[in-house]
Amino acid sequence: MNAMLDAAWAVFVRELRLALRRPAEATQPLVFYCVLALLFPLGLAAQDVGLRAFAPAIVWVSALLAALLGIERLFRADVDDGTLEQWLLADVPFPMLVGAKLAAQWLLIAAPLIVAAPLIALALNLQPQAIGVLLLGLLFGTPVLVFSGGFAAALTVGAPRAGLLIPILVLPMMCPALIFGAGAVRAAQVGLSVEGPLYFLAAMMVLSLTLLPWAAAGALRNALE
Amino acid sequence: MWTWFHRLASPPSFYRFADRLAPWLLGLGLLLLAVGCYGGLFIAPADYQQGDAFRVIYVHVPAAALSLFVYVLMAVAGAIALVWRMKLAECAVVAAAPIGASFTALALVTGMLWGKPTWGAYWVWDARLTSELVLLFLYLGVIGLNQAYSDARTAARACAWLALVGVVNVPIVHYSVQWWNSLHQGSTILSLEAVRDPKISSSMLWPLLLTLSGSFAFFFAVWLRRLQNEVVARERGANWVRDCVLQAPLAAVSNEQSGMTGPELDPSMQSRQGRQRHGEPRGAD
Amino acid sequence: MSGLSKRQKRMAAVLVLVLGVGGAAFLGFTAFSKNMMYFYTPSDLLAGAAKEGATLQLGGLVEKGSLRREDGLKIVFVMADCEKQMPVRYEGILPDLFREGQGVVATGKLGIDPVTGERTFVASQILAKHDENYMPPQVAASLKTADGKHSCAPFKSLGRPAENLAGKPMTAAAEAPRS
Amino acid sequence: MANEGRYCKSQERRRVPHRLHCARNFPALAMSPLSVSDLAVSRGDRTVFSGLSFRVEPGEILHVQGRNGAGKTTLLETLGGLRVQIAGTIAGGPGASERHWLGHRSALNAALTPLENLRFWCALNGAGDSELLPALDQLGVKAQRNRLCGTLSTGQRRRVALSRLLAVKRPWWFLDEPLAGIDAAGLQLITQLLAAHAGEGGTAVVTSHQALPDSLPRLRALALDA
Repeated sequence: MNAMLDAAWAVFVRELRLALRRPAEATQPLVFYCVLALLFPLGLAAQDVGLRAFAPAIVWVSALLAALLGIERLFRADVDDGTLEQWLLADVPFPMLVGAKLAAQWLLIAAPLIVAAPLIALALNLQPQAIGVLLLGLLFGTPVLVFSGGFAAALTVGAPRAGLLIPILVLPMMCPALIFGAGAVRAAQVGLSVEGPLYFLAAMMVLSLTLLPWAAAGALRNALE
Repeated sequence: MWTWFHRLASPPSFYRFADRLAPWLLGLGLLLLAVGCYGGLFIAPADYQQGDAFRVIYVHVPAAALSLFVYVLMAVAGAIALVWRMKLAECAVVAAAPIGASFTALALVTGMLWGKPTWGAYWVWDARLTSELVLLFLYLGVIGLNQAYSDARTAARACAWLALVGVVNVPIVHYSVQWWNSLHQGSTILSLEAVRDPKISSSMLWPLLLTLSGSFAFFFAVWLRRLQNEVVARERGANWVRDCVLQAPLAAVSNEQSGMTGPELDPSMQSRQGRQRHGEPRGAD
Repeated sequence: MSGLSKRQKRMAAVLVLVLGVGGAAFLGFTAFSKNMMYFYTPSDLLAGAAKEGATLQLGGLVEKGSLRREDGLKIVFVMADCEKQMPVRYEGILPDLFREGQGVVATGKLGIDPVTGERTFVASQILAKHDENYMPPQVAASLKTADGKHSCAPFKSLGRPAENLAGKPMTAAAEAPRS
Repeated sequence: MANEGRYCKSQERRRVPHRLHCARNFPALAMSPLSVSDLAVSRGDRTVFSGLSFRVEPGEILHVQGRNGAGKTTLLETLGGLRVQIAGTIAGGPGASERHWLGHRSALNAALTPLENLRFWCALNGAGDSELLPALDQLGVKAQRNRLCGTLSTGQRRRVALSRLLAVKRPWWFLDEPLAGIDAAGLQLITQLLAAHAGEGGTAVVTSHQALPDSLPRLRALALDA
């Protein structure tokens, strides 16, 4: 058991190390997210009241697109240099290694988005009482975004030109997260109950964390064959 | 029984089986659809609430039922393909996707045409409509994924994974009208309660059952034909494809031109050459 | 090497799957018992589920005899969900199916009626919600009670679990048609 | 389908008796012969070979030969466990912790140093990394251990990848084109490695376009094209 956890930890640490080697690339999603979200107020009239109504959707759509940025390349380097062959042949369950890699990606891509979200929310005039719900929703929803993006990346890793395909593949998996994540914030804005959407997001998160590493591992194995 | 299934799973016997079954299914399906549509449009009475607008039901309900059924079918075939590595099941997944997508699109379009006169809006973002739209995107994903790969087998198995993951959406579509307050109505015929206690007058029900069963027969006919094409494309190097599919045109061509592989050749030679000629060119390993 | 046999690994995998799917199902069904609705019911609004001024959807039946047409396209009616009632004010085009006794879903805000001073739902859009029952008019006429109300089963309040109401028509409502 | 394949002939090329009584470093359990019977493998829908049968005895070095596209890599991937055959059986093969797989790609991330790459690999396999430095030293790439792999030459990367064979002792080696990009000195080195491995009772299956030196003990060739 320990050897399995050690192996998963090694995968996790390797991802972080690789991100540190290329800091510019690693911070791209965060920069993209901030720029995208802050473009909306620029496009609206100053102090437009509509901004506040759109804020939940803006934050969530920006997070979604940021999570998709570069997800296509997630497994490509490891497939091309033969690393994934070694993962497959190691005496450790392959889905666990894939899960560890995706978990590291969550920390690298999504965690900064959550940290930056309150600032973005303030810039979008979101009411303070809704910010907590926004963060909680992002906490539950971003693993869904990252893991389903990873699954789509695994599905297309053997296909040469899959860049345009990825949004279609992940849309069905990501749009429930968007609906309930933004829905919870909207409910909080007008004082409605936020429990339902948050519970649903949590359910989606648990389901994604459980099933998608298996599915992604299967898709990768298929692409390698 | 089991051996029968086993035999059927081999591409040549499946091909011959489908060849015999598909025309009958197609004829039956078209007949049922024609009678059902006539009954629905001309014989069934108008609804007490919706008047003639309710007649969309005779297209909308079969399309919606098939959109869910086909996806479940794809997921089951996908699971079989992944677990037992059965080529026919791989073909079944890819062959079903465009048909399922068509039915889903049909359900969405007829639903919109129905929604305007009854609800007062073409589209609302309620749970049923949204999840059905998601289903359409899942189908499009499978189709796109299948075309993204140059190798048919890898493509089909990737599609099988996507079908398996996406099947989570099917119960959400079906139960959305129960789980959430939605503008969409509840199930008229596809629920246990409705079987115990029919929610539709029998004079309106029988055409619906006819178009429903006709749509299923039509789907199976088209699916079998698509499966045949898929199987032949995948097996194009094999002997049986030469023998039972390509024989006539190929024999004609080869006799006219340069007299290549004719039927007069030694059978073992023929198989070897057939494979090399029709198989993909050997690439690098 | 990892200290687990193949069998143990498989057991562990199944355990993780069962825990994950079970946990997700539990969370999902908890979510369904909370507020996850496309629309609210009059009971929800009167129980204080939403603040005044928040845009939301309100669903219910148009109470028989409550529809009053004012000048132009303005109408006033009462929306009911078998338990509570809520006055609704609307100006605009109505769907063909809109009539007394019909299920409707209105989008709008909770506010104060300028004329009567009551708490009123001011709708900006009204959609008709028909139920899953289909029958010819003569059958419907023979089944309907004098009141002519429809089932309020599709209008589930937050406070009440859905199964209590499923298929249970209001006392004065039409029985489900038997054909 | 399967019965129309090409039967592959394996031919004994050379038998070296003088190493037969050497010390066996690997446990007896791992040393059962690998026997392949009636194997058929496809890539996608193309059956690469079928009806392939052969045996690999402990202590042997099997040189898989064949023209481009004959299925050398495919066979090696199947034996190594990366690919599932469509027909036939492979009996007595190694478990996951008894084999080394060295694909034609070196499994080295260009943004990491050789040491980082190999340490990760050791952790992945639950192995200690104490033998890493001696292994790199023996393959002559110790000096490059802290340079990024992206800056190494093809031959250097190949040497780094090969050092895995020494860093963790395993009885079965599956090497895909280990000589690609290797200079004359490297060829000598790999020959020595293989000889030492076979001498300890280990087994190796090697694909290579180039001929392996005749000096290797118990070298046998398997020609994939009929």
